[in-house]
Amino acid sequence: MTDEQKKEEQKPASPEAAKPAAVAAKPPAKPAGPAPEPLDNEQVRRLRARFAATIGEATLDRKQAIVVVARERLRDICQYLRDEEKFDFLTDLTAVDWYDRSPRFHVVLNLYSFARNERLRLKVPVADSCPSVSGLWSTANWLERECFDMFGIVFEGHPSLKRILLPDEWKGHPLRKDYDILKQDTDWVRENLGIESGQ
Amino acid sequence: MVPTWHYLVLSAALLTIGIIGVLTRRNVIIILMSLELILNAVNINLVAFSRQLADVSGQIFAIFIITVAAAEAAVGLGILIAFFRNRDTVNADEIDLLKW
Amino acid sequence: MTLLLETLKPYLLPLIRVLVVFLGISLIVAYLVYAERKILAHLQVRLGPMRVGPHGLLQPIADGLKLLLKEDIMPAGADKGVFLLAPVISVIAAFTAFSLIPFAPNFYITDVNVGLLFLIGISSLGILGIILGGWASNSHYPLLGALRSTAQLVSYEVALGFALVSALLLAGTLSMVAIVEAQQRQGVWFVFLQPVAFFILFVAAIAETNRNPFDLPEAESELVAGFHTEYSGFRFSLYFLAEYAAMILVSSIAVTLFLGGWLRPFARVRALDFLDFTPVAVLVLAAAWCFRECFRYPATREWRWQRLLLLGLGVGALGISAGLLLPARFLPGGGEGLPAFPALTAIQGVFWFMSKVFLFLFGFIWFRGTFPRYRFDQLMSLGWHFMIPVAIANVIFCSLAIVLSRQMGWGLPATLWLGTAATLLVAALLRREKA
Amino acid sequence: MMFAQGSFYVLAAVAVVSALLVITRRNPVHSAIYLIVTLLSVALLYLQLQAEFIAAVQIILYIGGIMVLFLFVIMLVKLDVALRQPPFNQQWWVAGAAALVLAVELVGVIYLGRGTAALPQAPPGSLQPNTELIGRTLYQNYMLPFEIASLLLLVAMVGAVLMARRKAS
Amino acid sequence: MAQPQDISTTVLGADEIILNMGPQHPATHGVLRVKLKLDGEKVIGSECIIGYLHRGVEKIGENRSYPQFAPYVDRTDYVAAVSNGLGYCEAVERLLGVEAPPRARWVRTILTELQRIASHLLWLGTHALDIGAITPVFYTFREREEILKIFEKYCGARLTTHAFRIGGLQYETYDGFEEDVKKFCRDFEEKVDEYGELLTENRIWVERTRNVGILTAQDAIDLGVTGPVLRGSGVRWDIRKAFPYAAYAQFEFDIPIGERGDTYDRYLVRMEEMRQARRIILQAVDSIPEGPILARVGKVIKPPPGEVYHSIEAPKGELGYYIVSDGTIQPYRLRIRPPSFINLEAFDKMVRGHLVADVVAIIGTLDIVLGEVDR
Repeated sequence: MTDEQKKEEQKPASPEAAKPAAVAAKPPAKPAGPAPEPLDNEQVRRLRARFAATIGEATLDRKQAIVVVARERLRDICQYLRDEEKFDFLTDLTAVDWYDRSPRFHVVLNLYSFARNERLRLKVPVADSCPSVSGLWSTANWLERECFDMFGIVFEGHPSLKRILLPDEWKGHPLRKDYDILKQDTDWVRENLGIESGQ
Repeated sequence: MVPTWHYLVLSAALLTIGIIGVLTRRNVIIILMSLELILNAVNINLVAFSRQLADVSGQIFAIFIITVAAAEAAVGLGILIAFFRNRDTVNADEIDLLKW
Repeated sequence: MTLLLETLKPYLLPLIRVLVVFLGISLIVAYLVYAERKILAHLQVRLGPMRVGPHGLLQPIADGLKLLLKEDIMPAGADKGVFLLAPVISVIAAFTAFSLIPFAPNFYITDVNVGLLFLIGISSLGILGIILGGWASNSHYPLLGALRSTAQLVSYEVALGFALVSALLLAGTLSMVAIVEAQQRQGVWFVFLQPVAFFILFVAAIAETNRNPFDLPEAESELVAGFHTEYSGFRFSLYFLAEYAAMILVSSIAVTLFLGGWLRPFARVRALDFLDFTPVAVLVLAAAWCFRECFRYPATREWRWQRLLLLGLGVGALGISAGLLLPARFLPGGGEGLPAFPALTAIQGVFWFMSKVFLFLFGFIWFRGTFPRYRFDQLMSLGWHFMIPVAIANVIFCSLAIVLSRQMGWGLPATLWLGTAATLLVAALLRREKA
Repeated sequence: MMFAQGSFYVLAAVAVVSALLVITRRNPVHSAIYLIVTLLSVALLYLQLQAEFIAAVQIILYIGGIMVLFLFVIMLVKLDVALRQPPFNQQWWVAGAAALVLAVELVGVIYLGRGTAALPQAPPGSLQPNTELIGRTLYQNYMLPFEIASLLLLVAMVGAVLMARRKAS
Repeated sequence: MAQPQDISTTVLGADEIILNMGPQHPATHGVLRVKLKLDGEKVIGSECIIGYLHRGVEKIGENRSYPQFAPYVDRTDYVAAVSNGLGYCEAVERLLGVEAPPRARWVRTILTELQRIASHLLWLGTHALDIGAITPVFYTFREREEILKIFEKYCGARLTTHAFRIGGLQYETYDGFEEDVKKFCRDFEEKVDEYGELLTENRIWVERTRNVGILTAQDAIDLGVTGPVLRGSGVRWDIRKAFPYAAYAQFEFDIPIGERGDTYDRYLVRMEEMRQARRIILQAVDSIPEGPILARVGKVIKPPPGEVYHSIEAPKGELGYYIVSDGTIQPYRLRIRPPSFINLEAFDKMVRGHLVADVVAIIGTLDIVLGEVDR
């Protein structure tokens, strides 16, 4: 790993150019601003060949590769990406709440490959539960806990899925779009003070 | 000058108290402490007679007894720790297995 | 009335000595804290206490008052009796030991023929205060601190004991006064004959007083405050007092055994006799500093008492130095059989003794400002795998050297240095083995 | 003389009372503290008997060493359970009776041996200088026992370490 | 691979105790609470309990316009506010598809590297303090003070600077900025060596940090640690080289790495990073181009729909911003990838089998800031 890494570093760093897809993408003129465009490179083709329909749409947004994958085979896809495509580093795992869509959430995994100096973003549309990748990357452990804490997404197969930033007795999941910031307070006030609202 | 037999009485008292402690207490630590009382009682005798007879041998033996006491405390407490680890108790009447 | 005076007379002088020693030690402890804060501050590019009194000179008094007035908190579930008793044990142990320290040839509380043994014994009582205080607090941090402390003190006491034995081999007595007299007789401080033992004593002394780099029992970044985490107010100040008194105590022991106690440097060189007047010179200099500082404060109302304090200190210092120079013939009772300046001679011992002690204490503070802290297992390993073997080797080689010099008629210093060289060889081997 | 007499009785009383407290306290830490008091007063009695060396050894070894070891062990073992159980075992009355018999016997022996009290007391200062005398006797007359004692300590040390050490895990 | 987290439910053996460290503890750098399961003094399990400083920064982000949110990021890693601001501004710029003008990027680089030095100085002082050396903290604060003075002169704030704006800089550099920075760099060279003299060769320091909290390269990648912690484990990876941002592509600097991945290596890595930061600053300050300092971003910042992940090499590691825009003036979702949070996850792995004293050394070597861990 380290040797590969050194080699990687010694060549002059221009990683945007190193990205296979980046050559084509020059952001359009300013007033319009950057916009997502479809992505179709070797890697995506390999993924599609292997996992067929579970690989959804692949896009390039602001020169960043995004692949939508189905939750059913997430773990297999991650395993494949980690072991064979060398995306060995899970940079980040989070979620986005599209509360008017179905399925409601996107779980977003940000992968990085040291060997290729490349990032790849996986988006997993989920309703309320998602397979855990903490068996593949230890770092997912806390990230998934945080995600559960903030969005209420249950990660199946997580060793100890409990709240991490908020206290255990917290009600609701604050980063959901329909979370009322005053709800917990008001409930408490109603229950303990017997009045309608403390505000 | 305090007569020697006063020291003997004191020594006898400490010895008896020590023996009562060894025989009646359940806690091994306190039993070991009572043993120290007994050894001290002996030492008082030795040193008192050493003074009366103007012979330093008594004090020498007191030193040996203190040595023995140190050895006894170390081994005793070592056994106690090992025992506590295995049985989670320090009560003498619960030490009723010859092996575990 | 006269009868009462007559019966009290034999007790009067010892009583005054006891009072002087204990009050003096308390005062030194208070100002040792001040000195530590000042020295550390200057090592760390800051000023230290500056607010209370000129240059913060009254800070210790303010600190003392603050500690006394603070609430005395006892944790729930603490063993009340033991909790109250523990700091008292520490203080008593630390202070009682001073009764055996000879500050000057004619100024000590008592001298017994097993003085050194008693010193070790009494100071080892201080451990009880720590371990009981840690246990009685009914809390994890103090308990761990107490356990660490006990293990540390017991371990380093062994090395300390062997280092003391090395000095005893040379002195041939356990009496503290006689040990200093032996150094006077032999014309050399034992540190020059037993450097290894002195070094071991120094390190062990730091460990015994829980000072950096061996301050694990109270490592504030790990165990908050170690055994006295749960103590507050007056009881905390008792521990504090005991700790600093213990520092002075071990320094005193080291000075007595290795640095010639009350003897001035080169006590046998007549040409340096003018050094006898150093105490006076120091006092005069201090007075001069006070006067200078006094006039540097602006003559406004708010600084008035500061100026007065400095002025008073200066005048006091001058007065004392004048008193010291009072020739014997003006004293009541005439000058027969007394040295030329009796008061000066009496104070000299204390002066040299305390100067050496302060040198030691400065080392303590300096170390604290410099070193990181050892980890517990490293501390133990240093103690058992290095200090104790070296100390034992030192005792063996030095007793061999003494026997050799007696049997063969070789010069004592030379043979001892040979022994020291052998000890150093052992030490080097031990280090190599570890690395 | 008065002072010497008085201090003996005070110290003896302190020793006996705190010895009684040693065997009656429920909490071993309290027992240990009272044992320390007993040991200290016995050490002071040694001083009175002109055995300064033994007194110093008593303080250093017994109080500074053995008792600290005791306290250390008390802190290592959890005592919460033991504190709630009855402190005395069931055959305490048998033991008490036996001890009473022993006490009577001891008093009898001392009474019978009262003749020794008539033996001449050695003059004060006959055992001085104490440390030197002990050193000489110990290393000349009692060399072999001394070495055996050091061997005993070694064996005890090895044994204690072996006992207290955890099984290699 | 994942360790069992919950240590409170496991049965305690005869010699085992649970020690609770924090949230009020001098060495947990804020309000970290660590539950340690101890066997004697040996740590056989740990659980970090965090969230005491949680302020819902990400939620706030969804309810503020893009420029309004910028001051909030200063308050995540509050000892490296400039770096946070750089990451956020660049992420939004990338979302907008604009680039800051060269002069702005040069000044940003200088200030960010100064901030890296300040952050590392704070780390060094407190780390040494935790291990028992009480003096270095005063020396490092002396130098940190100089950096904060430069910040104060530049933007009026010392800690939560809010130094950058989306699209570039709000303020032109003040007169004498270059001289101040150069003077600092000139003085700083020997100051770093001075810290080194106090610690690098100090036997006790080496003994306390060598072989403590070892993290192999494999584990480091698995645990997702970044920054000096990753480099200390021997992975030569730095976002400044991998995905250059600001003006880093223009400057020469080395990426120090460690060999064994222990606390001492991480110490050496950070020390060398301070020297390299000085090197970057010196290059940058000599070549600041003239020109505008703010790109044209419009009065109302309204990025087109889409999303971006942009990360920078903050002093603590990879600080990433994942922003999803729905075309309004507020982010639809704003995620901060906090390096401290993810580095702290490695704590359990690093601490097992060590002694209590090493716990503080390991917390120190992770260089966490609870404001960022908890957000």
